Amino acid sequence: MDLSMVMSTFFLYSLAAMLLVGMGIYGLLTRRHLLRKVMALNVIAGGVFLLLITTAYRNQEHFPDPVPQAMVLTGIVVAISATGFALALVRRIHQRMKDAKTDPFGEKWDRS
Amino acid sequence: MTFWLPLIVLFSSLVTGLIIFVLPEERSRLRTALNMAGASLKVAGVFLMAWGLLAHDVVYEVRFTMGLGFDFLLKVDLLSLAFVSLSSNLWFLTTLYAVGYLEGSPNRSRFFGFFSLCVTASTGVALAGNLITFFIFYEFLTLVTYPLVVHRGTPKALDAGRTYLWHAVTAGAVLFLAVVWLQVLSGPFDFIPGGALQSMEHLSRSDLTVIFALLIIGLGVKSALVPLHGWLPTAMIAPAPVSALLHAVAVVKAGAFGVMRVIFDVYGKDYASQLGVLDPLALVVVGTILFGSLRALMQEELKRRLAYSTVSQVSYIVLGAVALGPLATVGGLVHLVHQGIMKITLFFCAGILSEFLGIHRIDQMDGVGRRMPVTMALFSLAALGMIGVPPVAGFVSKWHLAQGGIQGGQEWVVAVLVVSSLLNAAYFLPILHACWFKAPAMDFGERNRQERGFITWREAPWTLMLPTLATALFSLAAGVFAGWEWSPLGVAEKIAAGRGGFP
Amino acid sequence: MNQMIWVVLLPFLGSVVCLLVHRKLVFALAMAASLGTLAVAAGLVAHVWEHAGARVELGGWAAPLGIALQLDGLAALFLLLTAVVGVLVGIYAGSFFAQTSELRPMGIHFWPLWLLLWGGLNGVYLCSDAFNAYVLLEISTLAAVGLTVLSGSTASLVAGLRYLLAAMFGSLMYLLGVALLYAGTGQLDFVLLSRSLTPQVHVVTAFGLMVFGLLLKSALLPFHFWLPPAHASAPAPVSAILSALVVKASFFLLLKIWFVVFDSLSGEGPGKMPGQLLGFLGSLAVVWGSFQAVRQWRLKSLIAYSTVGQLGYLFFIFPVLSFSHSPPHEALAWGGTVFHLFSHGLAKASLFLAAGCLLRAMGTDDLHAMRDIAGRMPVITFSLGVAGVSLMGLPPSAGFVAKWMLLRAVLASGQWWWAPVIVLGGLLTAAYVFKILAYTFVPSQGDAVRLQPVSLAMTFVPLALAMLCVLIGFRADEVILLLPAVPGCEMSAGGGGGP
Amino acid sequence: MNLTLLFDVFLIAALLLVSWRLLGASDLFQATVLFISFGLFLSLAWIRLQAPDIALAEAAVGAGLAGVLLLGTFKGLEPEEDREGENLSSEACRLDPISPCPGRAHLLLAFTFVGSMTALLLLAVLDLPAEGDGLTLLVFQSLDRSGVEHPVTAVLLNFRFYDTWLELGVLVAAALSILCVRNRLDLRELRPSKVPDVMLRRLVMGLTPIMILVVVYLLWLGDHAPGGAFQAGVVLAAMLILLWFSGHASITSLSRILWLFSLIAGFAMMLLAAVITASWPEMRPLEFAEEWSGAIILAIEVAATLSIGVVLSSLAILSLGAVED
Amino acid sequence: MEILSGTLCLLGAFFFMAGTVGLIRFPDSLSRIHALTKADNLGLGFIVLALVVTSQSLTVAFKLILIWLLALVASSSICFFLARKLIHRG
Repeated sequence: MDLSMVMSTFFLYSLAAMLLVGMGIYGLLTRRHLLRKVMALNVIAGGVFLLLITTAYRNQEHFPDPVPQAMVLTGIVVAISATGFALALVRRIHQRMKDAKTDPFGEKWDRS
Repeated sequence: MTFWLPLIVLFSSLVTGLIIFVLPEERSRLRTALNMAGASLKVAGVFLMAWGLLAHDVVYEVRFTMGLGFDFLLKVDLLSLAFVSLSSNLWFLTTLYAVGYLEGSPNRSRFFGFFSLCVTASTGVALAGNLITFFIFYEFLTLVTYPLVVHRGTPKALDAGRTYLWHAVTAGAVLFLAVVWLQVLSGPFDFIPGGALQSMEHLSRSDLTVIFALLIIGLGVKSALVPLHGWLPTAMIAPAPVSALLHAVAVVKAGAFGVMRVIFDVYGKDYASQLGVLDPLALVVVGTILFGSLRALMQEELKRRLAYSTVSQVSYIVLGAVALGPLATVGGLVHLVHQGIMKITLFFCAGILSEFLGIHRIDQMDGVGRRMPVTMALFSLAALGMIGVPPVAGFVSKWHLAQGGIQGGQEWVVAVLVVSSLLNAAYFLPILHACWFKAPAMDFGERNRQERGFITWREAPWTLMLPTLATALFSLAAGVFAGWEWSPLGVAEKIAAGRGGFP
Repeated sequence: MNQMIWVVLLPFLGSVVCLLVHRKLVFALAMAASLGTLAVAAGLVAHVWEHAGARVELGGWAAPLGIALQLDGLAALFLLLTAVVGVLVGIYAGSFFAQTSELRPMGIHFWPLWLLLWGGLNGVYLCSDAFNAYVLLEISTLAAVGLTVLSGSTASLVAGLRYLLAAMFGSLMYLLGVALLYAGTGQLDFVLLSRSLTPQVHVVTAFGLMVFGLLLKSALLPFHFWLPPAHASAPAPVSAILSALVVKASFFLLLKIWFVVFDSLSGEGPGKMPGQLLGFLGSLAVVWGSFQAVRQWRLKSLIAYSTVGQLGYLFFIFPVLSFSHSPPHEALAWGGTVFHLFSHGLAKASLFLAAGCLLRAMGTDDLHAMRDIAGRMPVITFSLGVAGVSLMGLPPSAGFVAKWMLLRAVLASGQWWWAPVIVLGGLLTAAYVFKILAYTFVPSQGDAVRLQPVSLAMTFVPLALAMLCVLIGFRADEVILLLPAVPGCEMSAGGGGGP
Repeated sequence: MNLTLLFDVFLIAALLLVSWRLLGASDLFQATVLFISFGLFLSLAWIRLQAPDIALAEAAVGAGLAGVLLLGTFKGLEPEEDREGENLSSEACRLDPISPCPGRAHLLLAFTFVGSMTALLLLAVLDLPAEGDGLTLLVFQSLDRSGVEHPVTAVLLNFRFYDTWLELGVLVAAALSILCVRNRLDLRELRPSKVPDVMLRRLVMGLTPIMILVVVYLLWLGDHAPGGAFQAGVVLAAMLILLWFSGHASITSLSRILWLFSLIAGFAMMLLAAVITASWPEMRPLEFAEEWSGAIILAIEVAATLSIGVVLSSLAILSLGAVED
Repeated sequence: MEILSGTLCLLGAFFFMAGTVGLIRFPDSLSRIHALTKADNLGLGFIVLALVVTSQSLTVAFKLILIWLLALVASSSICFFLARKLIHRG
């Protein structure tokens, strides 16, 4: 695998990572259903991790750099725990809405 | 000993105040005893300091560095001595008066707690050795007087409190900006009788003028200069002892005292006149004097009329500071004391009338002289003093102010004095005439006796009468014995000696 | 210098033990852990007092590979503030959660989460590694959101969720910045990063992203939408912790990044613009936050909006120091900011705890319903007053010293246009503090609502906090002596121990 | 040579397309399913970029568990009223229950802001140095002293031990917070919403021993090949969830104290290691002596696997269990 | 060996193609699942065979076979549950 090949994959994937992050942010800002927001956050996290792993992959001579991989592993666990907590909150809020039958904010809580 | 005395004087009322705060409501006897003890301790301390300073030239100073670039300084000089003796003596009398006045009303421990805190603040203002310590106690004064103004908790009291707050806190903010800016430009400095800034030539004149303007605006609100006096009349809602001590002595005088400190001890009178800042201030002062008297003329309520008369009277003091003649400085300084004594007598009498006869408006006062001859006699004495009739103290200060004006070649000072005296007469004499020579419109006696439920000699109880009597006698003695070395006039001459202006 | 790690170990140990131990022992053990952390924090402050900073490589691995803990003046001060407020809030929480039966189970969940949060905060103050800071921020955020939703009311759930989403988004932006930095330089340690950074495009972008993420987490104006509902709907001790401590951790990191890592960047020409932007946003926050606070009628949302306002003051250090690192006003700017942190932390905690007492006594914290509080609950009114005084910056308090130093720094550095904002902010603060105090004076005509009894600890902890605020105002010199060991001045002079 | 390039282009196109559809999808259920496929594509990318550990973790956690959680939460949000598509017309939707709905102007503003931000990011990435080996050399030099052969495990459990410990702290914080929201500190009475049938029970009975074997294998593998605590923990979590689904005794049958202890086992073990090393006289905190580090790391990995498995399965069971209070 | 594994891979790919085509074309969901599981299992089998052929050591080959068996069990049981659910819902 000559150098130019490695170079292009590095740029290819990191550009893709940045596009993922951009899409995730757009989804986070404009989507209004909270479940969608959680998914958008995970997409952004995916993008950031892709950038980290691509930098790890960059030095082809020997083994890819383990430090970013360790960072990504930690990042994944952090992301899943935050997502789990967020989803539990969404479910609890919705449960509270259903009981209360009324919507504290004056209209149906989650349109879709 | 020199280190502890100022602290004792300052903290005597603070400690009693804090203890009173915690006292439960019904322990009125203990509360009165505490009040009296604190007041007498403070008066004794002041006399000791006066004796030490005047007789033995002992320097009382407490210095304590607070942090980056400024230190907390308490320093006793002649000017602060005059003001602290005035406020401590009057506080002693007003506490006695307040104990009688508030008999049986709710929340008294809270009232007396803030009352003594307020006196601590005014003592601190008097004893401050540099601009920053002055500012600290100036702001503390705003803080502790607010609860007294809103003591009754009625919606009107809350509104009055809000206007008072807006004026006072804005003034505090402006003053804070000016003090910091001055500190940045000139570095830390203390009050020096001849003026601290003279020695610093490198400062740009334009900055100093702007800072002077900001300082005067900041202090002007408390000394009720015309555009900024709005809070004083509305604050008359407060109970009589509050309006007596605060708006006649503590708060208003702190403002005037501050103006004098700035002009004499920060800028120095000559440097200020070189800067050309004194003339616009003179204009404002004259406006205040005339405007205050005119508005007093138009007032129907007794206490509001007295309030507007305070507005104009305080400007006499500032007039003294502004007029070039050295005698005017003496006149201003001595008026600081005289006005305090006379005005407090008027407020005491107004308090007695409103509390015992339910009289608030002037047209209800017909024939009151027959009902309460002694109170009205004292009221008339003080009123005559305010107008400037010779034997009472008022005449002495107005005389010196006029002398100073002529000496400094400023004839308009004499003209202003004459016109304002006439106006004073115009709004005081009808009251005197009505209460002595007119037939009583409403029958005072019966309604109040049952209501108050105690059989008294036709006058108010002694706790109210004694302080009124004392202050009235003070104002008479200050006028008659003006020549005596330690009279307010004597002390004023000594203060003025070091404050420039003497050719 | 091994004690440094203990300041993180002890709270975690406390939280683990509190989770497992029987209900009765929880409070005692938690207080033991809190007092232990306070002792260690005091020891660290004493250590910094003698010889400036200290640095420990964890696990024995040198900096680029392993993670190091960095202790300097600023970190010691933050540790002390967190420890003092933490212990006092702990005492308050002990009796707050013991009042009614439905509050008691909340008490059991409060302690493990709070100690976890405390350990995270202490970790942030000591951290000197970019990725480590990310993980610490995450653990603090999750524990903080967990505490916010402790009461389980719908309002707190919604506010907690919005807080969590905003905080997660902020952390991810921060992580993206760290990733870019690592890709560019291959370093993660703050000190090593500060030495190898040159103003390229990706470094500037990383700087922008990290600052954006931390601004989102420390609720500066445009990103403050999550703070007021979260702090207002949380139980009193929790909102005291959130307002006084949690928001400050991301601000501390912002200081570290701005003045240590990107020191070279923020200095010359183009570096001025972000400083001015932050200053402008700070002044907007001061004015808008305080204005909103004046318009609130519920006590806790009023105090929450006041947090948004007061945080604005902290951001004046960036424009002032971004012009020049010339000595005259640098020490003043650092002093002013640190003092404002202390006074806001203590005063805000005292206000929230006093509000908690009022809520407990009156059943509602609506200002209209206040009836003769000054008469019947003098101690709480007094602590409300003193804390308000410190917030306003009126004399005898630490707030006054803070405003004094900040104003002098601003004027001395020639950027006079921040001065009117500081003074105007003080005025608006006075408006809403006196709004609270005015309503405590309203006498209770006939309809005196019967006040619930409030336990002793709950009345005297806010008073203690308020008194501390005033005390620090007097003892300014010691705190200022600690400041030369602040990263800004000392770090740029050669960094800590280095690898 | 351009074959791998072709594969890369296809993979990236797939990733971007899936994420675009995921965020733009009208139907929530469709979005959830797309999210699971997004996780799988992402783990495919990790394999392509030679990060097998991450691929394992991503497939199990990112796609598997996140998918289960999302489906569980989605199932709880009254699926039937969700049928009609989400139309972007301004009055029908709201950005946030409190803040106003994203009108045209809002969308435009968001688009310009995000567009400029992405452009800036792309520029920054292009400016990155194409060549740079980061800390690889350092890791390999001190790999032999770390007591473990596999570099990622060495970095995770020795060089940056502090990070991993805090990360387990994050897991514990999340678990505690969720339990506080339910206001009860145990899972005993959480039953699966549907009654399990015989077929599922028999299947799970057969699968369990194999899964335990896989867990132990992954754990042991961690020392010298891609594997380790996280991957084993997640497989353990999957097993526990399956057991719970099929009605067998799973973590819901644990006593409160035992369950709580297993929840914080990993975090507590690392805390213990930190306390011991910190109070050790001459050693710096978290520094493991040469000969002991291998054994210590293995012990910590076992505890970490246990606690990750229990925490993640509790997360899933909480969101899938019938909410009864 | 190369050609053999190449052809086997192609065969596998072909079966996957068949599965996906079945998925798209068939009318109702029941037949779709049927097609999908059948074709994909077979396709996977061929891919695994191709890998076994190229793998050097026996253990790797054995692991691959194990993976294939597990995949078989999983997909068939899922197909079974899905089908039952569909029939119930009718």
